[in-house]
Amino acid sequence: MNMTLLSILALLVFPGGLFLLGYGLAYEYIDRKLVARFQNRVGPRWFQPLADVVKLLAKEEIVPHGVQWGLFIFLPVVALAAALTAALYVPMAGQVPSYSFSGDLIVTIYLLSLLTICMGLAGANTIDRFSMVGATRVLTQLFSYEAPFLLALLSPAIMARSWQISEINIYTHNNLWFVLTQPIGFLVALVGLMGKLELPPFDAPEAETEIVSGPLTEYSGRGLALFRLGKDVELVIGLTLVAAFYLGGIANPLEFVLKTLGLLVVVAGLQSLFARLRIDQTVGLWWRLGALLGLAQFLFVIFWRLVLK
Amino acid sequence: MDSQTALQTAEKLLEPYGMEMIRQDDLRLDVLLSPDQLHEAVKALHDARWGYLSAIAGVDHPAPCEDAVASGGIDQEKKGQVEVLYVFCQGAAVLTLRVKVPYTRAELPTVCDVIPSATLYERELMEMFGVEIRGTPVKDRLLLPDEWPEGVYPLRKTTMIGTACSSSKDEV
Amino acid sequence: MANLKLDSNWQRILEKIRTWARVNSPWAIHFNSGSCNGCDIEILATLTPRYDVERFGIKLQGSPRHADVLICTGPVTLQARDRLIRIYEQMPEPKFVIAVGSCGLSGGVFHGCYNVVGSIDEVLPVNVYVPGCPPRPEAIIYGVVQLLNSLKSGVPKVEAVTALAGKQEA
Amino acid sequence: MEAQKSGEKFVVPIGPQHPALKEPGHFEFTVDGEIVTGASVRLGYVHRGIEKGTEDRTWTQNIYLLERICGICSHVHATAYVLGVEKLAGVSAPPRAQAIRTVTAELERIHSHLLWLGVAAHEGGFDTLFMYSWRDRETVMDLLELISGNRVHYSANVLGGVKFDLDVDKMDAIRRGLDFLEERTHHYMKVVTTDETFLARTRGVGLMTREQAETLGAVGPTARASGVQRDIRIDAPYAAYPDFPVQLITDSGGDLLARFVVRLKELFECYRVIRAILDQIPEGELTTRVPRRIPAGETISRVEAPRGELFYYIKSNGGEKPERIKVRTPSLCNWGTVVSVAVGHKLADMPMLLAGIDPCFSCNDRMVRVNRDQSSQLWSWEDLRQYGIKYYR
Repeated sequence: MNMTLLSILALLVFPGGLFLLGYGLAYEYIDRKLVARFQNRVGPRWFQPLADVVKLLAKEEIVPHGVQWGLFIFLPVVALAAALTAALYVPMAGQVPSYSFSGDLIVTIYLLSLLTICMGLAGANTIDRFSMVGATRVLTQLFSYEAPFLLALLSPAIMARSWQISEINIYTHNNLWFVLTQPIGFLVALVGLMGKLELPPFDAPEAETEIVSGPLTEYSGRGLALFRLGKDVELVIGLTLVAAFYLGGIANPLEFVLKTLGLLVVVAGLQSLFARLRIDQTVGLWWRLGALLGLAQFLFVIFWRLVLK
Repeated sequence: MDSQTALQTAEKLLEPYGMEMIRQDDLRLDVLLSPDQLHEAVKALHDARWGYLSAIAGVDHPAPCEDAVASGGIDQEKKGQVEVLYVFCQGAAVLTLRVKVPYTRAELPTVCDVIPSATLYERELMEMFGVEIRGTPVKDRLLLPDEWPEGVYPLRKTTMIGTACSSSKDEV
Repeated sequence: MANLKLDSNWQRILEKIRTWARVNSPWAIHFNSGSCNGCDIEILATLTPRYDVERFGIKLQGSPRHADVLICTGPVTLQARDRLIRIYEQMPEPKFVIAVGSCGLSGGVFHGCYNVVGSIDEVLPVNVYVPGCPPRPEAIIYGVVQLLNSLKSGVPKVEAVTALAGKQEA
Repeated sequence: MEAQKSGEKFVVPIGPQHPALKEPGHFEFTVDGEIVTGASVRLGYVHRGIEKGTEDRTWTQNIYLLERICGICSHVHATAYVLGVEKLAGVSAPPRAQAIRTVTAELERIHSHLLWLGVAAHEGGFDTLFMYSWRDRETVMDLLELISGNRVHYSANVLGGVKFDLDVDKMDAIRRGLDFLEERTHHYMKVVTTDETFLARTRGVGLMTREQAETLGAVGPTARASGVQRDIRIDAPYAAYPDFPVQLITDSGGDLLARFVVRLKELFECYRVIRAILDQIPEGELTTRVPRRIPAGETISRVEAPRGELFYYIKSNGGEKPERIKVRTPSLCNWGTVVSVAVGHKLADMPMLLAGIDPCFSCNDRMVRVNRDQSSQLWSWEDLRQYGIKYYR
């Protein structure tokens, strides 16, 4: 594949690297500001996430003993890389996705879960009890929300008769919004997104008052900055995916900004509404409610397609 | 039952054990006991469901100064006494069981078998006054730091550490 | 010669960015080394809507690895002393200490009690002292702002940290 | 988790170090298979040696030392001490001083309960309730600052009376503040009893039956939530409580939800009592003379702190300094009940039981040592909870 200047540009600057990182930071700011405003607080200034990341990069990197040095250093890098590559298949900023092939939906979801798996591995890598428990929680939560989230994204794919995100995007663009025809799917996808990003009420893995900060307890400086950036990027990609599938596709940048911002407001509202669920309650909620609803939605769509064909 | 009747029932209950009963004021009754009668008295109170154990307080009575000076103060360690107060409360009535224990043989039976939650008070007593509680379920330190020297009981008058004037760290 | 000059102003720019970032996102961790918790609830009050330190980027972190500023209260009881030092050692460079409350400064009311070391600066190098029993939330925020100003004017000398190392061995 | 022999205790105090009792705790359970055979608590992280300190200070200096045992209920410590010393000296403070002491005590109870509501919600991850309840708590902190000059440690008490007076506009400010707080408390009562995720964390958690609470000497709202009729303000009224009686608030639930409800109902009771006192506050002096040397003797002074019964034993040998002051804080009882109630339960129930009693959860040491016959594992709070979940799955 000839790495033309355009594709390098796409990878490094526009829909890929710098733009996405900046956009992720902006969304993290909006999210923190909204949650603070819901809690009647003033909330951070606009450049806060940028200042946090730059400060963390400038801090000393402590590698605790009893830890595989290589794994400790490279896991954050892999996590951020996975998140960034996932962005290439998603209609970022209203443009056509820079790379798309049939079946890239599955690859994107896999790449997003790779980030969470890296987080879990990072937790299990150290001997510190808190990160050990955080790691087990991250992975338990991963297995619990992965299936419903996948089902919720597959239903529109079936309606659009293709696994390619760009095609699904076009299909949803010129048909009725899926949020109206498949409301359950939208709900499960949105709540699944909150589980994937470990936002409250599903933030058991890094419950500050119980296990310090879960798998990231031992990380400081560069590693922590990369993980936080990975999380921000994952937030943006997640929102774009759900917006592309359920809110009638993304055709131009304005639509992209409006739809993802709307979803972000809803997510921030949900965040400040609920108490943190215990890990067994989250798993219970997901398997009993999430999976069943997702499955029902899935079967309904298949049945609809068979009848409609 | 109001406090007067409560105190009367307490007096009747402790009649066989108490060496001496003093009525401090209309709400407080003190009963002097010897160490070996303590356990039965507590058991009797507990079985009659008389109030609850509010606290176990230790009071140090070092040997009176004159004979301490006469004996050169070395065996002042020997002659002092620790008075242990078991305070039971029922509404406004307060019943105190007073037990005197000499430094030399400072040991008491535990009451944890009757009142399980007394374990914390007993541990604090052991640490602060050096009164050995026979049979208490947990013996290790409650309040003092791990590196605190053995045998130094802070609340005894004889140990003059960390007095307000000199916060001498080296003794610690 | 040229690259040296280049290096110097390149270094200066980098240093300015670093200081800007450190001044604008000081993450804090709170440790109570024996305080009566009057100061602790005032520190916590600074997070709540009326004072809300998140406006300045101050976030209370759980793990010492994530924190830059150690907000410490209490006259350092003997039991809490080695834990306090261990927490300080776990914090990555550049780290700072704010002693809050008159207990942390001089042992306060508990000066002379047998189980108390006295003041925090006998155990850690302290950058900012916030007197008061307890200091008002505004006073604590003012203390943090003073720390940030001292950062802006120049990173406090490094030997302050080595002083601790020296003390450790002694 | 493989059993690691990490003797190294990695103690990270998280969140508000909040020793409502004298010292934050550290729990150890001895286990025989699944059943907990013994539990013990290790305090001492905040132990400053106050009782020894009181023997080196004069009677007036001790007020300021004893007030700083606990920052949340500092006034109630001073009141217990001052009432005891006045009883010894055979003096009694004038009625107006007693009334002002009671008003400050009830205002402190409001601030302590709102604080606990916020911290308990924060423990359960419900930060919005934490932020809202602490925002409203600022109102009562302003009132306390208005009448006493300081938000925490108001040192209202002097031997023989009170330092400040309540004039008309201060009383109006208090009444306005209370109206706002009462309306907010109704809102919190609704939130605590209807919010689904909150109920999932509190209903049926840490159950303690009435007999257990009574015999084990549980005190304060934790006991009253199990139906125990025990409130010193009613059993042995002190200060101005005889003239302004308080109703006893109990709940039969015995679980964490019941404790939330009891504390919120107590808030309503505080508003009522304060308003009653402010309406008919007796006129008169603020202080009486108390001799420098307190006559020899000993007394016991019991007061109802926000967390339960606070016990003071004061002994004087006629000098300028007390011979012995024994302080037993309410949370020591609650820790005690947990230590004994834990025996017989399955290990998997431990986190819920401890959170249920909730004396001072956030200052608990996050470290539970489980000695399983010979291999002693050091589990963090969460490992225990994890173990519980796996056990019940």
